[in-house]
Amino acid sequence: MTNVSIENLVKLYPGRSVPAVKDVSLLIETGSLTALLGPSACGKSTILKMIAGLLAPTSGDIRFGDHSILRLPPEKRDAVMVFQDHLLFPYMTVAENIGFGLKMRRRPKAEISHAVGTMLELVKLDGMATRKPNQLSGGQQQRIALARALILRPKILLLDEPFSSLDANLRLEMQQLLKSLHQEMGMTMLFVTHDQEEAVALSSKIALILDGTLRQYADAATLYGQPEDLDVAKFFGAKNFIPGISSSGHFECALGRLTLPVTANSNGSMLTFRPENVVIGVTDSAENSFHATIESKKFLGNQTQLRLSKGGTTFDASLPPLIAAPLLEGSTVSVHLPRQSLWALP
Amino acid sequence: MSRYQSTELTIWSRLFLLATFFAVLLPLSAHSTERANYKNWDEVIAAAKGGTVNWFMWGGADNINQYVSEYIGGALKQRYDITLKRIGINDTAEAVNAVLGEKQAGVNDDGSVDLIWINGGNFRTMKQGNLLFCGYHDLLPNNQLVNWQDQSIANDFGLAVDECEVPWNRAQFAFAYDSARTKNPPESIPALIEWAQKNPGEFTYPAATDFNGSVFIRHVFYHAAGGPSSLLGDFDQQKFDAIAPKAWAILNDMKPYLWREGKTYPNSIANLAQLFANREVALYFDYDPAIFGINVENGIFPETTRSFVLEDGTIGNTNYVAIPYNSPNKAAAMVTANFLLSFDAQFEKAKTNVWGAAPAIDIDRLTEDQRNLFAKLPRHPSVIAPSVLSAKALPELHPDWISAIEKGWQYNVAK
Amino acid sequence: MLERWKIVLLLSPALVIIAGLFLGGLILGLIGSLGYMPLLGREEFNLNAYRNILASERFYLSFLLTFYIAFTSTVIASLLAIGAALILRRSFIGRSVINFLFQINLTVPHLVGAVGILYLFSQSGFFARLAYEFEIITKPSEFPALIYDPLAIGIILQYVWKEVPFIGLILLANMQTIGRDYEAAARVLGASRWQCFRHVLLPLLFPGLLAAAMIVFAFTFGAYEIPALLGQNYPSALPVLAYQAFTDVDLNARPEALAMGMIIALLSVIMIFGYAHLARRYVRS
Amino acid sequence: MRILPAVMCDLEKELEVKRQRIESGEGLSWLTWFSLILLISWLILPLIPLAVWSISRSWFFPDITPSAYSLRAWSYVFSNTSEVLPALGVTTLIAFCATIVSAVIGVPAGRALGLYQFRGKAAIELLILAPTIVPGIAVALGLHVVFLNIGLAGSYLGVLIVHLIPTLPYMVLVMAGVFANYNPNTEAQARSLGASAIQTFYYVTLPAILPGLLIGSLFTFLVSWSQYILTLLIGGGRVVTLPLLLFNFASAGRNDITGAISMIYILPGVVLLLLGARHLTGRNSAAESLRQI
Repeated sequence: MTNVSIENLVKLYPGRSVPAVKDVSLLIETGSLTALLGPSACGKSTILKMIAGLLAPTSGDIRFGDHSILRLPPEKRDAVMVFQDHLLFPYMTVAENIGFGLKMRRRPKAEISHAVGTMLELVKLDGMATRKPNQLSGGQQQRIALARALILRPKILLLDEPFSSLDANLRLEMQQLLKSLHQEMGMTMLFVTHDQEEAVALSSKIALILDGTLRQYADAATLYGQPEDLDVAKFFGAKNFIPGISSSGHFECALGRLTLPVTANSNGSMLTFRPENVVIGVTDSAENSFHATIESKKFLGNQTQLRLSKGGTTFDASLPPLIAAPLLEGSTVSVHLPRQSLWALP
Repeated sequence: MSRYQSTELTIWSRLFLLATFFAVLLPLSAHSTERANYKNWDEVIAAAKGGTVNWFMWGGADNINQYVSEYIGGALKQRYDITLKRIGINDTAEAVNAVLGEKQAGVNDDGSVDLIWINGGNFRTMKQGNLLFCGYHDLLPNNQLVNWQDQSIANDFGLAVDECEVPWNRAQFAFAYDSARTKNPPESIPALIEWAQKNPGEFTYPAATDFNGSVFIRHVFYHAAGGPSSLLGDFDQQKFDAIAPKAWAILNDMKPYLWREGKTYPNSIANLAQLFANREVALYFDYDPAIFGINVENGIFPETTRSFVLEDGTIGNTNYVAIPYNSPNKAAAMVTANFLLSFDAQFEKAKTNVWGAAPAIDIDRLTEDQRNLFAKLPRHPSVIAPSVLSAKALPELHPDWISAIEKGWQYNVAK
Repeated sequence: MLERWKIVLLLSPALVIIAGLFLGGLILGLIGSLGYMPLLGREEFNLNAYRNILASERFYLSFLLTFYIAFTSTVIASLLAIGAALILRRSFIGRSVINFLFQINLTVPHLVGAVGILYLFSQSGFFARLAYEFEIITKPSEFPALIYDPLAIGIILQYVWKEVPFIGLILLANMQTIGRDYEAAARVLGASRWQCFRHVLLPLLFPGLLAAAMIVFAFTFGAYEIPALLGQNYPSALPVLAYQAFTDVDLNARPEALAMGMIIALLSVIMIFGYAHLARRYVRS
Repeated sequence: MRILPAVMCDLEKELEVKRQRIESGEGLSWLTWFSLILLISWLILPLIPLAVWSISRSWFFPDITPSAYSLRAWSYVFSNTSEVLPALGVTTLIAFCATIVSAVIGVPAGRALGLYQFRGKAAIELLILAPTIVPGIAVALGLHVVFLNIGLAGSYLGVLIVHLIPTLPYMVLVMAGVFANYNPNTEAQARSLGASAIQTFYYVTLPAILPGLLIGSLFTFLVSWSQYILTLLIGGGRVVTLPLLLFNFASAGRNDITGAISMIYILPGVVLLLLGARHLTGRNSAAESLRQI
């Protein structure tokens, strides 16, 4: 098996001044399940299509192992794509759809039908072989699309928002299926999503693409806890941003001089921490503790959100509702920010 | 929406009511060829005033269209307050069929056709089908200009006219060639056969379904019969069987030397004109020699076009106008027919820049001044002199002969 | 219940017209073809007209010729239209102009096209003159017979000329609806360009192509004016034969004309059902 | 968070489609250009000799260009005798009326077929499709006697009515396609906002269906405009339309007059196409509507 590497990929659509993909480099390890995450219209699908050979890059290279595949037509690339709207051929049966790629490769009929049978079992659709796609539900259709691609055992499977048209429950089910298929088949997969939860739930590594640029390529925990910049932090739902200056393991700001974790950026100018990591009412630790006033309190169902202020700077904390119940608006509470929850942004 | 719906429904309920009516109301008696109800010409003119005449005629010649619409139409309007509507058709049979169809549908007094340019088989169909209005000749003042003693006028293709139609034009078959190209055109049927063999692909004739093609075939038939005299009168199967094989043999012998080796024939005389104009063939012929001059004037034929008749003579005929039995404007149609016979109309028609057609009236019955005018009319250099033509005139055959010859040609030569 | 009446109300004017005129015309034609003409005193039904035409060689030749013309024209026009649509769906400089030119003869009546073809392809037409100019031929008869010819090339040329844009536009619209996604999916699944066309685009276009081809076939099978103008005299196309029989001065020919009309209609009806059957086999989005 | 990306997704797709169009426009190969030019020339070519003939006086084989020019054909065509201008009027009037009647009848029918599912719909669609397949001559031969009988033969009204046989189905099918993509809830919305039924039709329904209606009308117009045999059969020569005159002169071999009439005959269609070109090539194109057929 070979790694898939993308090197300095640029895509400028004719008639546009701003490239859709700006100098993206990415190494996708063999057997990994990688997510290309980012808001819509930010160039993720473009990258996928360039790998699949449906679009030609303006510059840069795509390599499978040591070989550039740019000159290969789509059908020769061994990079198969599953599309958002599944694109099952409506005039073919389920079995014909799944066997399509093998038929194009002129494999013997017996081999095709055997492989199709196996795939149908794998995606739990045995018995549906002779149906037409329009007789199936959305989830079933997407499973066939998946099977149609998997049957070819490509070097890399590209999934373009494969589950975004499904409803929430079905999406979870499909994510589960994809994950188990990935584990069973050990195939390299790259999938595009705009849903960070999906990216987090599925993938071992996430590449965050914002405005056509690769902003951070890391595992989910890193992206949550240690974003590289403000945009990444905001994308992953960070709420609290306190300006200040970091110096020798500490951060000077309106909340006081806070101790940073050792891994933190040494020249940060913005402190961030997640509301759920704020500890209220426990004062036994002297480090990173202070008092703050509750400005407002909002019940959100599975949690209660507090808006706290200290010295004119406000920040959010969230608590389990039961614990937050006795806290009153306007009262002062002691606040502790555990060192490991802090992160300084440049 | 509902408004339109209701209109449509009215139309449809009417349609179906009438359809039912038509299905239930069974055969209406065939209409008789009634005699005119008018006592004298003044009554006719009075009845015609303000009327409209739908004249169905072949519409493919702009000069004839112009003569009819502008000259005849203008004069009728001015002199009799009659509106002439010229209705151009491709084939006279369409007009006959229209009257037939009306009779079939029971439209017996409000027909669409008031006048038809007609002769030959179409006249026979109408006369025998009682589709004509007859017996009004004595009412027409200009009828006296017609020489009814002339058998080629009193009989239309061998069938007695019987006051069922009025002559208005005469035509005689003639050949045309381009004198710049063809030096010695063949002036008899044997010469033509020989000429065709020497000039393969340069001669053809329209299929028998065409009026002019049919008349060429008749010339061959006359030749095979040694002249028309034995063919006149009613159809005789024995005579036909004796002559026909000779005629078919002549035509079949000629076939390999014809245009496209005789594998196909032009559909119409207009196609032959095209072939001649574009030098695909060297000879052209027409039942109306005036057309040669007209085509030269229109730039269709070269100016070096000249014409000739066959030594043994060529077939001539008279064109008539007839009034269908169900014409709603019989008086106006009679006035039109009468006007067509007038000196003015015949003289205008004879002018080479108008039509150049031969008169249907007897020139000798005109005044001396009028005779002189006719005598002084210039002749188009491409059109053979009327005197030569009339000297070589041959009679037409009875329509039964013609249809037998046409069918025989289809079966023995065309395939 | 209310909705049902609404539908009936909305549909009835169109149905009254179509059922009345169209079905009415067909039924009357059928009755006439069976020789029932009460006003002429014929009140019996018989199959004489059918017997007569089915016994005549001319009818069979006409039928075969007409079928051949319609079939050949439809196939050639469809193939060219597919090619044209494949090019025209791509974007290129000057596409809108080319598109306009492509559509222009949709508005040109058949008759005008027929005359134009006549002037181009007859043995003394424009191309024959060009051939003479380049000394390929020395006289018109050496130019191949393309008009009034036994193979009806002139007629087929005219139909192809007229129908390529018609089918082409239908295919273009279909392609627009289908989009390129299916083809992209097929390409990444390993289909070559040709396989992609053969196994994906063509089947997706098939219902539209079938419908368009059927309209064209039926039209060319039933058209009168083109074979009347460009056709040879024997055998003639079926509609020409029918019209000639209908306008024959012998009224006995009328039932035969109507019978030929019925045969033309019957073939069309067979085609409609064939189409409905074929179309049902394909999924229509 | 859930709704926004979905909307964005559509936007992205839309952008993507546009991009792809541009993307694939990296030009055509010379071979493709060549075949395209060949095809287009072939489509335009037959019209050229017609134009030249109309101003030629004599043009014999083997001349590539006429040896003499003249405007005689045009002066004949514009003269009173030729009746070309009245025929132009009659042809236009019949085509126009056929279009209006087809629209007034076809729009409701198209609405019923496009918006509702009901029993027997397939049969009704088949019935409406049938006249586009069954040649008019087969029907008109049968209608002829009845039309004669009720005085419709040879009348403008009769010709107009038979023209509905081929035109109405086109309109209904095009409108069925238009209504299949139409959301009738907008009408309910308009009514709830206080619009009367007529106001609703005028301000809501009509603007929504107008592009399709125009395309349907264009086709209907052209179908009637080109009609020869139905006019000849039912008009009986008394309803003189341009194709009848054209056929007369074409079969009589008068190429100059045929050319001039042809020029007049194709003009309105080309003008209509020019006016409608935007709709024809646009997103809701004619072809799009034709697809429904």
